[in-house]
Amino acid sequence: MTLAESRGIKGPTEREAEAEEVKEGAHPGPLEYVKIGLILAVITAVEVGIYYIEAIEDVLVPILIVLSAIKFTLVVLWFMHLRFDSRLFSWLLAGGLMLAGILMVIVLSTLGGRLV
Amino acid sequence: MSHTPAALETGTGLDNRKLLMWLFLASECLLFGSLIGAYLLYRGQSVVGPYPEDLFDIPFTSVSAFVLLMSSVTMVLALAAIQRGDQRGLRIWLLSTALLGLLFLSGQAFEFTEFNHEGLSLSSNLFGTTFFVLTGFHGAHVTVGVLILLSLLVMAWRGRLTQSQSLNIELAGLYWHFVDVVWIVIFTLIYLIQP
Amino acid sequence: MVGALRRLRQEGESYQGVWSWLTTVDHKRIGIMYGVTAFLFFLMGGIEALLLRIQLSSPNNAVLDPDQYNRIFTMHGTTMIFLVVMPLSAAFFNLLIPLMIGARDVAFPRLNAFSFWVFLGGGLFMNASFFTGGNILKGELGAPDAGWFGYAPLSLQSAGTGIDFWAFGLLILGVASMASGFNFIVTIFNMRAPGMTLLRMPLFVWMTLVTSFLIIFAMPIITVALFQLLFDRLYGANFFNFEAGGQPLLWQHMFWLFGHPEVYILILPAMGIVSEVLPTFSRKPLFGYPFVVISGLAIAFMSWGVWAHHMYTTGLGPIANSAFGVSTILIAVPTGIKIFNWLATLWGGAISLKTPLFFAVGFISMFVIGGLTGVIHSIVPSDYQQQDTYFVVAHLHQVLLGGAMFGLFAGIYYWFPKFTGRLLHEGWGQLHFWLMFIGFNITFQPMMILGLLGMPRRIYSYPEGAGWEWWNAVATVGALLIGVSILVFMFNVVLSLRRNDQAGPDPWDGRTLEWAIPSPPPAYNFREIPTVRARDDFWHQKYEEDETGRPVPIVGGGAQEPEEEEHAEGEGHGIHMPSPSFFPLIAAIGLPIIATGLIYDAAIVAVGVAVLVVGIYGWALEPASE
Amino acid sequence: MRRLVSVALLIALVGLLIGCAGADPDLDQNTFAPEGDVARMQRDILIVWVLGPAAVIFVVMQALLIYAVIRFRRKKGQELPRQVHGNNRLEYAWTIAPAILLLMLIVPTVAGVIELGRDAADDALRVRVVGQQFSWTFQYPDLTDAEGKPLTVFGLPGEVGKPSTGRPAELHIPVDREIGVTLESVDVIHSFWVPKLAGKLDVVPGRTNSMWFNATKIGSYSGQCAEFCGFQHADMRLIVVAESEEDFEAWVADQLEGGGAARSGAGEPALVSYGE
Ligand code: HEA
Ligand code: HEA
Ligand code: CUA
Ligand SMILES: [Cu+2]
Repeated sequence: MTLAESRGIKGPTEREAEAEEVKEGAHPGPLEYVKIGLILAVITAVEVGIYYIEAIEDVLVPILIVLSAIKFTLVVLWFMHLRFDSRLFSWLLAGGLMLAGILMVIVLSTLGGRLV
Repeated sequence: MSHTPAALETGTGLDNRKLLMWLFLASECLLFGSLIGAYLLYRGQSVVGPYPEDLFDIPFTSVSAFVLLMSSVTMVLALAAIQRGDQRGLRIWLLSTALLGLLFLSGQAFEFTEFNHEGLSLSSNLFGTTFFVLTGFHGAHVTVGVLILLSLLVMAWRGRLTQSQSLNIELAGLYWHFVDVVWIVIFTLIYLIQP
Repeated sequence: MVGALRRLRQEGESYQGVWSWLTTVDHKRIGIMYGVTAFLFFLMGGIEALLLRIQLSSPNNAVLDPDQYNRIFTMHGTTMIFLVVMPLSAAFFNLLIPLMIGARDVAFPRLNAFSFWVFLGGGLFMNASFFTGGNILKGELGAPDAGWFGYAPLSLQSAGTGIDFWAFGLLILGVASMASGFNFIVTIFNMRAPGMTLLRMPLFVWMTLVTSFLIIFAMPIITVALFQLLFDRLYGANFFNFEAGGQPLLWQHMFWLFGHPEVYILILPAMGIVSEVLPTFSRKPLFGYPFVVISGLAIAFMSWGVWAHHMYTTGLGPIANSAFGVSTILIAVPTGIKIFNWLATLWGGAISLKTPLFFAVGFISMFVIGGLTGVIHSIVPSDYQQQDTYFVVAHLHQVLLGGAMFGLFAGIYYWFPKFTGRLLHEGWGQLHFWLMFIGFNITFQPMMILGLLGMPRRIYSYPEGAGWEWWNAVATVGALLIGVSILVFMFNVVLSLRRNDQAGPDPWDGRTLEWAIPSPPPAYNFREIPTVRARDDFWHQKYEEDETGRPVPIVGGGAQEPEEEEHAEGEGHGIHMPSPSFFPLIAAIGLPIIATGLIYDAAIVAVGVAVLVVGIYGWALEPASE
Repeated sequence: MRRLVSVALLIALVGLLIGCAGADPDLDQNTFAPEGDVARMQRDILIVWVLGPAAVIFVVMQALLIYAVIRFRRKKGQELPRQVHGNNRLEYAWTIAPAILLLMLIVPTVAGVIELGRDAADDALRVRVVGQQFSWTFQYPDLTDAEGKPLTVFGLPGEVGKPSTGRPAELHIPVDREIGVTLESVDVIHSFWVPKLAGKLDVVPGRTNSMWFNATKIGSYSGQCAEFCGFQHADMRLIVVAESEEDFEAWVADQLEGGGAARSGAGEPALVSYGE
C-alpha cells in the first residue's frame, strides 16, 4: 500500500482519470485560449490607444483601471483555471489581493500618498 | 469520485503541490503589493529629476507588455498540449514561452540601460529607487520563470514529461501567469497612469 | 556531480548517527532538531539578557559600554523572537501536526527539512555578526545596533556590517518560516486521516493553521522592507532617505504591518498548546471548542488592523490614532473568550497538578497581566506617556515570556514523554516552574513601575537619583532567578533521560491521537491510518459517557503497545516512507553564502548561487516519494 | 468593587512611592507626579479609565484561576468529572460583557486624542525644537533681537562614539502659559519627552510634528529623548525650566543682549542652516 493510498488520497492514476473527465466537461480547448489571447491583445491596444486621446483625459484613469482589471480577470479565470478549479484557490488569491489592497490604501492615506 | 469517501470527508482532494503553489501566489500578492505601494507612495515626490514623464517610452513598453501577455497564451497552449499527450506541441509552446520571456527580459534590460543613460539610477531619486526595485523584482521573477521553463523544456526533450506529469506544466504555468498578471497591474498603474 | 551525490545518498540511507540526522526528512526528527536548536539560542538570548540586567542593576554602571549595550539588546530581542519562540513553535508543529491529524508525515517532508536547515543557517549567520566588529575578546562586537525593529534612518546610518547581517539574517529566516507555513497549511488541509473533519481537529492544529496563514501573509511585507533597507544601505537607494524625500515612517508601517501579526504568530501556538494541556489534566473536554477556534480566527483577522498602535507617538494625526486605538482595544474581546473558556475547562474538572498543568495555568495567569498591560497601552492619550518606556518592556515580556514561553514549556513537559519515551521528573519540574514563575514576577512586574516612573527603554545607564535604583536591582535579582530555573530545567532533562522512567504510550490519559501510538513513535507513526469518529477521538476510544455525561472506561480501549521489531524502521510493514535526502541541506547552505557575498564580495555570491542551484536541481530530479 | 479599585491603586501608588523616595527633583521623571495639564490628564485617564478597571479584572481573574485549581484538584479515588462541552449562553455573556466594557474606553481615547492633538492656542509661546544626535536645540521664533534674529538655545551635540559631556540643554518657559512646540530632526528619529509635563512626541526627520503643553508649577523638570537614536541615546537629556512670567522675561532679555543667540555650554553648534 502506498503512502497516498493509505491516506485514502487519490493515486496518480485515479487523478489522471479524473483529469480526463474534467477535461471532457469544462476545460477549454486551445481554440478558446487563443480567443482569450486575442481579447487580451485587443484590450492592450485599446489601453495604449486611449492613452493618447487627450479628449478623455479626465476619465482616463478609471477607464484604464477597469480595462486592466478585465485583463487581470481573464488571465486568472481562464489561463489559471480559476473558473474551473476548486473554489479554495479563488479564495486564496482573492484573500491575498484584498489584504494587500486594503493595507496599501491605509498606509498610503496615513502617509499622505495617493493611490492614483 | 464516489470511490474515495474518506478523502471526501476530510482532505480537500486537491493536489498538494497545486495547493502549495496557490498559497505561494497568495503570499506573493503581499510581496508585490508592498513594492507597488512604495512606488505609489513616492510617486511625484522626487526632489530632483529625471522624472517618469522624461523617460517613459510608452510604445516600447506596450510592445513588451504585449510580448509578456502573449507568452501567457503560449504557456496555456503548452499545458493544453501535454494534457492531450501532444509532445511536439508541448515542446514548441514551451520553447515559445521561454523565448517570449527572454524577449521581455531583454526589453527590460534595454529599458534599464536607456534610463541609466538618461541619468536615472537606484540612487538618483525616489523615482529611480522605487522604479528599479519594483520592476527589478518583477524581472527577477520572470528570470526564475524562464529558468523553470527551460528546465521543463529539457525534460520534455528527453521524454521525461509524460502526459501523466502534466501537473508540472500546470504549476509552472500558474507561476508564469501570475507574473504576467502582476505586469498587467504594473503596466497600467506605473506606466499608463501618471498624475 | 549530482549523480555522485545521489549515490552517496543511497549509502546514507543505511547509516545511523549524524549522517541520518543530516539527511532526515522525518518530521519528528526535524521537530527535535528545531527544538534543541531553538533552546540553544534561548540560552544565548538569555545570557544576553543577563548581561543587560547586570549592566542595569545599579546606576552609572559600566559593565557594558553604550555600544556593547546597544548591540546586545538588539541581538537579545531579535534572538528571542526569531530564533527562540518562532522555531520552538515550529518544533511543536513538526512534532505534533502529523500525529494529531493521523498522518505519516507532512505534505512535503523535504521542504520541511529545508525549513530547518535554512533556519539554522540564518540563525548562525545572524550571530556571526558578533565577530565582524574586530577583536571580540576585547569586547569589540559587530552585532547590529538599531534595536529589534531597526527603525530607519538609524539603521541606515549604523556603521559596520551589523545591520546587513541582521537584515539578511531575517530574510533567510523568513524563507524558513514561509516554507514551513506553506507546508503546514497543505498538510492540515490535505493530510488529515479519514474522518478528521475541520471541527474535529485538535485546537493545536487549528492554531498552527491560523499561525501559518499569518506567516505567509506577513512575511512578504517584512521581506520587502528588509530589501528596501538593504538597497538603501548597500546601493544608495532612497526609500528611507528623508533628504531625497523618502519617509522614515514607511519603514515603521511596514515593520509593524508585519510585526503585529508576528506577535500573534508568537502567541497562538502557545495558546494551542495550553488548549491541549488543560483538558487532559482536568480530564474534561475543552470548554466551548467552536468558540475557542473562532476566537483564534478572529484574533488573526483583527491582527491586521492594529499595527499603528506601535506608532501612536509618531504624529499620525487624531483620526488614525483614534481608529487604531479602537481596533486595538477591541482585540481584547476574542482573547478574553479564550481565557474564559480555559477557565471554564478547569472548572468542575478533576485537575491533576502536574508540571505541564502548572505551566499552563501560569501561562493564563501571566498572560492576563500581559494582556491587560496591552489594553493599557492601547489607550492612545495615556500611552503617550508609556510608549518607549519600561512599561512596554514589561508588557512585551509578560506576553512573550509569561505567555509564549510558559505555554511552550507546558508543551515541553507535556510531550517530552511522547518523543523520548521518558517522563520528566515531577519534583524538579515543579521546582523549575516555581523558580521561573517567581523569578518572572520579580523581574518584570517592577518594570511596569519603572515605566510609570519615567524610565525610558534602551538606555545603557541611568543617573543616580532618578528613583529607579531599587526596582532595577530587584529586576536583576529576578532575572538571575529565572536563569537558575533554566539550569534546573536542563538538569531535569539530563536526569530524566538517564533515569529511564519509561513513560509508556499514554502517560497522562491523553485525548488526542498522538497518545494512541507508542512512545517514541515509530518512523511511520501509525501502523494503520486511524479513522476518526469524534473530536478527542482517542479519549472516545477509551471511555464512553453514561447517561449523566460521566465517562466510563471501555474495556480494551487504549493505546497501541510498541511492536517487537521496532528497528525495522517502517519498511517491515511495507509502509513506504519518504527517503532521506541531503539536497535540502545543500540548498539551505547556499542562502547564507549568498548573503555573505552580497555584503562582502560578489564572487562569493556566485558560489552561493551555485550551491543553491545544485541543491534545488538535485532535489527536483531526485526520485523521491513525495 | 470600588474598594478593590482603591486597594489596588493604593498598592500601586505605594510601590511608586518607594521608587521615588529620595528622587532628585532635577532627575525625577515620575509620570504619576505630573506638574502640567497634559501629563495630569494622561495620568487621570490612565488611573480612572484603565488602571482601575484593569486592577479589578486582574484580581477577579487571578482569584477565579486560583480558586479553580485548588477547588477542582483531583482527590484520591475521585471519579472522572462530567464531560461538559460548553454553554452558549456563557459564551455570549463573556463576549458581550467585555466588549461593552472595552467600548467604553473609546470615550477617553477619542476625547484625549482630540484634545492633545489640537493646535496650540493663539497666545501660546511658540518653540521650535530640533533634535540631533545627541542634543536638543530650542528656538523661540517670536522672541527676536534687534536684528530680528530669533532667540536660540543651542544644545551641545555629542561626538559619536564618546560618552556625553556637560549639562543637558535647558528649555526656559513661563509657568501657566501654553507652550506650542514644533519638532524637527536633522538626522534620525528622536522623541521629545518631559514626563512630568507631557507625554512624548517623536521627532522625525523629514516631517514636522507639533504638540502643546504647559507647566503649572515653577520648577525644573527633567526630560529625555525617548526614541532610541544611537550611541548616546541615554544621555540625550533636557531640562525644562518653568519660571514666573517676570523671571522668564528677564531671562529672555538677558539672552538677547548677547547679540541674539544663547548657548548652553561651549563649542560650535553642529546644526547646519539653523537660526535663520
Ligand atoms: C506575544 C506577543 C504579544 C501579544 C499577545 C500582545 C498582545 C497585545 N498587545 Fe502587545 N506588544 C508585544 C507583544 C504582544 N502583545 C510586543 C513585543 C510589543 C513591543 C514591541 C516593541 O516596541 O519592542 C508590544 C507592544 C504593544 C503596544 C505598543 C506600546 C507602545 O510602544 O506604545 C500596544 C499598544 O496598544 C500593545 C497592545 C496589545 C494588546 C491590546 C494586546 C491584546 O492582544 C491583549 C489581549 C488580552 C487581554 C486583554 C487579557 C485577557 C482578556 C480578558 C481576561 C478579558 C477581559 C479583559 C478586558 C475587558 C480588558 N502591545
Ligand atoms: C521571547 C522573547 C523574550 C524573552 C524570553 C526575553 C527574556 C528576557 N529578557 Fe527580554 N526582550 C525581548 C524579548 C524577550 N526577552 C525583546 C523583543 C526586547 C526588546 C529589544 C529591543 O528593545 O530591541 C527585550 C528587551 C529586554 C530588556 C530591555 C532592554 C532595554 O530596553 O534597554 C531587558 C532588560 O531587562 C530584558 C530582559 C530580559 C530578561 C532578564 C529575560 C529573561 O527571562 C531571560 C531568561 C533566560 C535566561 C536567564 C537564560 C538562562 C541561561 C543560563 C543561565 C545559561 C547558563 C548556561 C550555559 C551557558 C550552558 N529584555
Ligand atoms: Cu535621541 Cu534617543
Ligand atoms: Cu502590536
